Amino acid sequence: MSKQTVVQLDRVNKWYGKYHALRDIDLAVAKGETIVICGPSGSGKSTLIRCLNNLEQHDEGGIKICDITISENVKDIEKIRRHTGMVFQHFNLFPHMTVLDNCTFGLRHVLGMPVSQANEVARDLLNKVKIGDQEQKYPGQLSGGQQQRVAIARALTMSPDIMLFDEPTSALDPEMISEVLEIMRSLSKDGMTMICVTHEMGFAKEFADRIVFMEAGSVIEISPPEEFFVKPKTERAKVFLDQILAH
Amino acid sequence: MSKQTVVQLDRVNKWYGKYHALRDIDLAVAKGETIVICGPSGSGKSTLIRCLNNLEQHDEGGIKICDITISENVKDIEKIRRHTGMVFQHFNLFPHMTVLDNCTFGLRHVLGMPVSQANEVARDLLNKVKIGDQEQKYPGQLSGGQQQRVAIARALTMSPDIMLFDEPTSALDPEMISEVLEIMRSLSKDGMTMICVTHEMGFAKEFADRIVFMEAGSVIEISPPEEFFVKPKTERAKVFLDQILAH
Amino acid sequence: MNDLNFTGKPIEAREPAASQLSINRVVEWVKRNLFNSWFDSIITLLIILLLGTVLPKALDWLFFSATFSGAGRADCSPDAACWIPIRQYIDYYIYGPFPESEQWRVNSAFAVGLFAFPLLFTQRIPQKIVIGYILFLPVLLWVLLKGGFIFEDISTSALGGLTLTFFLGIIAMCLSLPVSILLALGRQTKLPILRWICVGYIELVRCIPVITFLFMASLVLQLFLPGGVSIDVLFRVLFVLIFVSAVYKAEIIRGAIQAVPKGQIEASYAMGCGYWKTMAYVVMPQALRNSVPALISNFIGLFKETTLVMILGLLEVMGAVKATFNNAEWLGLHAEGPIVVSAFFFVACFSIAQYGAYLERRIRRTKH
Amino acid sequence: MQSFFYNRKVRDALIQLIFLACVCYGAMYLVMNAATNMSNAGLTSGFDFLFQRAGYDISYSLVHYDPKTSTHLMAWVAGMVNTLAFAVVAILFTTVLSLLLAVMRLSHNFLLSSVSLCVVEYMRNVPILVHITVWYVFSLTLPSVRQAFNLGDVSYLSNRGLSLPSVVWNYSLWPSIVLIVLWLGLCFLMQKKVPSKGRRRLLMLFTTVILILSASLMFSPVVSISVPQLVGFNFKYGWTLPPEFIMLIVAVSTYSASHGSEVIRGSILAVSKGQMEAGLALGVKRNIVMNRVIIPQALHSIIPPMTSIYINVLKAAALGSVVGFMDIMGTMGGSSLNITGQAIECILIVMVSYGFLNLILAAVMGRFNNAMQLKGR
Amino acid sequence: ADKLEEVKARGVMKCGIHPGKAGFSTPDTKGNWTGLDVELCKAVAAAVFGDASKIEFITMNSRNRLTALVTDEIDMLARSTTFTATRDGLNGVDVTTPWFYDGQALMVKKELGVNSIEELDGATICTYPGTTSEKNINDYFESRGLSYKALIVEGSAESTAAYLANRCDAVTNDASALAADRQGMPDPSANVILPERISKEPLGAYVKQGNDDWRQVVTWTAMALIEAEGLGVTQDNVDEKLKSTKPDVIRLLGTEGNLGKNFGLDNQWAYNAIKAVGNYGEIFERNLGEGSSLNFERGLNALYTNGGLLYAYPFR
Ligand SMILES: Nc1ncnc2c1ncn2[C@@H]1O[C@H](COP(=O)(O)OP(=O)(O)OP(=O)(O)O)[C@@H](O)[C@H]1O
Ligand SMILES: Nc1ncnc2c1ncn2[C@@H]1O[C@H](COP(=O)(O)OP(=O)(O)OP(=O)(O)O)[C@@H](O)[C@H]1O
Ligand SMILES: [Mg+2]
Ligand SMILES: [Mg+2]
Repeated sequence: MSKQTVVQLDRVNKWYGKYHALRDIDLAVAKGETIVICGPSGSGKSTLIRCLNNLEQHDEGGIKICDITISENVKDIEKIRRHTGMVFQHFNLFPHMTVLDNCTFGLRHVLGMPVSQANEVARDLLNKVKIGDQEQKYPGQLSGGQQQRVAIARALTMSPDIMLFDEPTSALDPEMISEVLEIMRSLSKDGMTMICVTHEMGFAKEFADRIVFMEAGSVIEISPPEEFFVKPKTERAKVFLDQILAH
Repeated sequence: MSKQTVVQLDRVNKWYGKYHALRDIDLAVAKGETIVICGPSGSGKSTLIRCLNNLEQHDEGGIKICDITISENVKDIEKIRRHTGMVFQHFNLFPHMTVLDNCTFGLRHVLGMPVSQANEVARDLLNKVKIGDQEQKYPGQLSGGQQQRVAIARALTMSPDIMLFDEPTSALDPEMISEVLEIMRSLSKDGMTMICVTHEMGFAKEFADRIVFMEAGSVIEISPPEEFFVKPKTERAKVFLDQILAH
Repeated sequence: MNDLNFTGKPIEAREPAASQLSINRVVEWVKRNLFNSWFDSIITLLIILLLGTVLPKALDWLFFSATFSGAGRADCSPDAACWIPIRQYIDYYIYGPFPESEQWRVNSAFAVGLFAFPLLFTQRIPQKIVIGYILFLPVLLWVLLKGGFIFEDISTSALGGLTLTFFLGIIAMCLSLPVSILLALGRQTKLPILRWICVGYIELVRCIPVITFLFMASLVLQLFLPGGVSIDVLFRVLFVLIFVSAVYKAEIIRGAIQAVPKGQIEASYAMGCGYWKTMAYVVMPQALRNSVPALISNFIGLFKETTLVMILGLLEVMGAVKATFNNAEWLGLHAEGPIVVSAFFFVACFSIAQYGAYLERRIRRTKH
Repeated sequence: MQSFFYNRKVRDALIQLIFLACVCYGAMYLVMNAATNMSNAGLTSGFDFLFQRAGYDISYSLVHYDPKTSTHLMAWVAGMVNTLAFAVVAILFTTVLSLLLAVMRLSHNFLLSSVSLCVVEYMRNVPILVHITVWYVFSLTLPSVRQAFNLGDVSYLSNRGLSLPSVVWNYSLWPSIVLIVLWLGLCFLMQKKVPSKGRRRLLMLFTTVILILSASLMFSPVVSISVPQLVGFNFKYGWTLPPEFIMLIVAVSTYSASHGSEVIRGSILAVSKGQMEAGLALGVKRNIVMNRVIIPQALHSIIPPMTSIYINVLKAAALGSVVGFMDIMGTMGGSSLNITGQAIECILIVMVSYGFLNLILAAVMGRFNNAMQLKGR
Repeated sequence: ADKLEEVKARGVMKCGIHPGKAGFSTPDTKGNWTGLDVELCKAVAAAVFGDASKIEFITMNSRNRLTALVTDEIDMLARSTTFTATRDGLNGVDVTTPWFYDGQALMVKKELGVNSIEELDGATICTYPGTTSEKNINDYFESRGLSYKALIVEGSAESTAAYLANRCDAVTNDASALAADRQGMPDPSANVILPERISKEPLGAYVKQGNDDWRQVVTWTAMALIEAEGLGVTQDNVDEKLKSTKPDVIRLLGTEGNLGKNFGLDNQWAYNAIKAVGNYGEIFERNLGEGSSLNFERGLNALYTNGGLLYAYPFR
């Protein structure tokens, strides 16, 4: 890989109490790549992605994001979080703020941007996710798909280098999934570095540069989609794919 | 339709306050038919299916199940509920009872069957849904797929004439959907009258006798699957199919 | 756990590397938890200063200089606590004027009542048995403390001190439970008149201080009964405690009923079960189990509330303590009584509360 | 015919009718009993006694009450006003203390959170009646009048209470009207000119303070301040809060705050973890997320449980008579009852008074709650 | 039926007492009640049943004590309740005979140098709610054109504490209660009970109105104990006195005549009462006088022959 590496994991391990949740994870992501992480439930996908911006602390090994190593240093972690944007399964919009305020929250409180300027930035992004006309509504007044799009816009306001998605569509009704995937597609096309945990194999097939398959806390396969879907290297991945594509 | 009609809806209307949730629904289901109801979110699918066993009361029109007309009469409604079995999206197993007790609940408390006899009936059905070995576990100890199979077995214990399914697979992980669909297939093959709300178009294609497409509280299309999937009569159904089959 | 990687390489699960205790870690802990910022440091120092000045004095007064044994007032030291009367009267505080030869009955009543707590703990025992025990408990306590059947009948005025507190607390708790279930169901029913009567009752009782009800019971309740019928003051007080605390329990149980997913009720209806069967077999077992922690803290409230009967002249534990300090010999000791009473209630209620919190944690754990 | 009784509506109606009939019959029965019993015992009922001379003193009253002339009705009024004054102050303190204890408890400072834990656990596990007694005994250890703590020469704290300087209004209508008109005008102007809600509030507060200050300077004879001074046995002038009042407030508000702080802490912890994570993931500092995201959301779920705590505070006023604070229970339900012997009437009045006050309180909190609800939920 | 029949049929007498008043009713370490009021109850029980233990003590607060009589919760009330015309006339209860002559007084600190109530203009005075003392103090100050500030505290312990801490300048109560309280103070001699008695406080037992037989029993039992003191009959010598030849004594003890029968009791009723608790003088000494730590003077409560007010009607 000739391109600049923006995420670098080096033998990362993590325990919950005695439970070994991540086992010797090695992974390097280049700028502009789209990575899809998949695997059975409980295999540690969420844990991995949350370690990347230190929402969970890993116990062993090194994680380097945009040349900053994750450590105990609070300043470093704040920096890393500014370099990454995260979208959650359950949106986690702030229910007591309007859509616009949700999107300007980071700008105002991290970058100390004046309100008018922040509003401008936010409106731009809201238009990009096709929701510009809803800016004065509260999250509770929007559908799930709309909320998730706002969440993406909110993450984008901080102009992150890397976007992390943790099952962004799994809490959505089937019809709304496509509108969120639409946005993710366009992000991917624009060259954003993306790491997505998702079960949407259609999206993975089309846009992933590489697919990371996890099982019981380990990464057991990393392949480009052409290879992964046609002839997965491991038996486990095959079983998984069969099941997930069966219906 | 030469066969006996077991479900008969005649200009059924329902309002939630001012909101018109069901509009002039006409529908007749013959014995042994498998009907799939689909349509966008909020179109009234659940409302319709819940009116069939009076979990919701309709406001206008007539509903007749196995020759009993739904009315205010408490005894009639109890009879109708004994003729129908219902499977819910969120399983709704009783968490404080074992799997076996869940299945004997209706037998014991509605039919007043002695425990040993009820257990026998329940074991039979649990074996049929391939879960006979779990009978002493509590629902919380089972996976979602297993729970849904128990829920189906529970509904079958009352030997209903008609099975109602309200999105039985949509709360399941992708891996578990297939095992539940498997059971539904075998039921359908055995000649059970089934009315299913589901987004599983694979199942619909293969097993539905007719597909009912709903939109904003009205039934706008009833066609056999061959026709529905190939050239739907309405534009709305087409858009819906496009979206749902896209990813 | 040793999973086999399908490529053939085994996936080893390891234990986290053990970290050992060291001076460094202690220093780090102190730094992080006490002197995190300058503001933190100031607060830490202020608290240390405060505790440093107050604690030694208080301990000295309470224990080190205090008089624990002696024959009478003359042995007390004037500027420290005097615990002699407490020691002299301890039996009275516990048993009240209960006849001495029958005190084993009080002891077994305590044992029987306290046994209800571990019963809530075990999950093995079917709920039917637990509920049966709780409903049977008042009868048992009644027979033990008040008499009847095989035991000699004891006058209600012989109940006092801790025995009375316990008697009132446990019986009111157990008997208000069924009342509160009916109230909670009444408040949720679709039948409007029934609902409004229940709502009205609940809201009204919540708005009015218990002691006015107690006064009502003690002063005017008799007037509302047919002539010649008179009810013992103890039962009237019990009656008030039951019907007042049922209101608070009803709110707890209503919450727990609402927390039972609606789907549970629908599933039961769909199978052809009626309202009462659904409530009895599906909703209530779940609601009651989940409301145990809240009911325990309600019990603590009720237990504390029994002190109010003192205002009516009934000598529960606080009243008993007060009465003894009116004895000519001990007149003028003001602080010891309240201290002993608060220590007693603190120990009792705190342990029950911890137990309730533990049960709550366990319920939450099993839910996930 | 049978199907008639199986009809859902018929059944519902029948059940309700039977229930209603039972309730009415029960009520009638009790009232009839009371009537016969009272006539047998030669007791008279009625509320005439309210207009008779009360003939007892009330230790602390905010309204004018003179034992020589005042009636029982007046005693009730004095009790009501005392109850109200107590409730307002105690509710205020309860709120502040609850917040303080909750924040302390959530602090990362180990000592601070342990202190809060100990205080809260002690407070809530001991009956309120004991607290009241303990605090009362404690208040008596304060120095006597002559050795009173001097708080900056304007206030004094002794076992006779807290003496504060008071503001004496020499009522004059015109300045007040001018002030109100000015204020209303300003509000109206600001409503139009200043768009941001937060800034508008701040401006409003600011101008109000300025207005009041300038008004009190301009019309200086309207307002004067009276400072307490030691004369004879007692402090004169100013405004003296008796220790019964203060200690009842302290006891009740610390007791309630121990419950309140658990409510607040609980609702802060109940805000989903995802909210904090979402804030952190944006790179925002933890305490900003706490103040801007978590606490505002917690406030939404605090109000209903806080309402019942407030109601309990108000009800606790009835315990004041134990230490000599005369609220309605002390005046109407205590001395008046004893002197007139009209037990049913007096207790009824007390119950209705508390019910009335609490229903108002609940209604106000209900409106507040509605205003605070999240949109679209 | 009359209360007397009812009590006899029940086999136990219910007596309402104070929940804690030094010298009058306090529990001992075993929970048995002792005190001047308590012994009156015991005497009545002994007179009725011949057994002083057939009694049940029920503690009463000042608000519900009279109601309890009216509603038959108790048979007699011996709770230091003042005899007043209002109570006797209105509330459905009857007075019996005074058992303890008291008077409301005020206690102040010696250091104040106050010698008379007249000097207390403007003072704060501690009192109890729902008692006659609350109204008395008001009437007394009002009639003299003096002003005062009342501090009404429910419990006597709290009230004493308030006084000790100078929360109030004076505390008012029945003189006996004041004396008892003073006894419990760290330095009793630093306090003086002012000489004026602002009210007459004859304390004694109440019974429910309209039960004349019962009222007679309670009244005459109390008188019998007073008479016994006058006749020198004591708990110890009462058995000997049965053989006495003095007509007063044998009539009292029931060896001669039909006094008991006329009251509906056993003829030995007075004997039983004296045997159970002793005569008035003994009771007084035991609970209030030198036998207790209170050390009261007999004062008004001496026999009329010794300059007091105690005067039993003749037992003829
Ligand atoms: N806070 C925690 N404490 C203890 N164990 C945890 C915690 N969070 C996760 N785990 C465990 O770690 C394992 C990996 O969890 P993770 O959430 O990363 O799985 P996942 O692959 O994201 O699964 P899913 O597809 O269900 O979201 C699971 O077995 C889970 O039970
Ligand atoms: N109890 C209710 N009160 C008011 N409106 C309701 C209620 N239940 C459903 N609705 C409304 O009725 C409409 C139809 O609801 P229904 O649940 O039948 O839709 P659905 O087709 O099952 O949708 P989904 O696919 O999301 O389950 C929706 O707009 C819904 O908001
Ligand atoms: Mg996950
Ligand atoms: Mg639905």
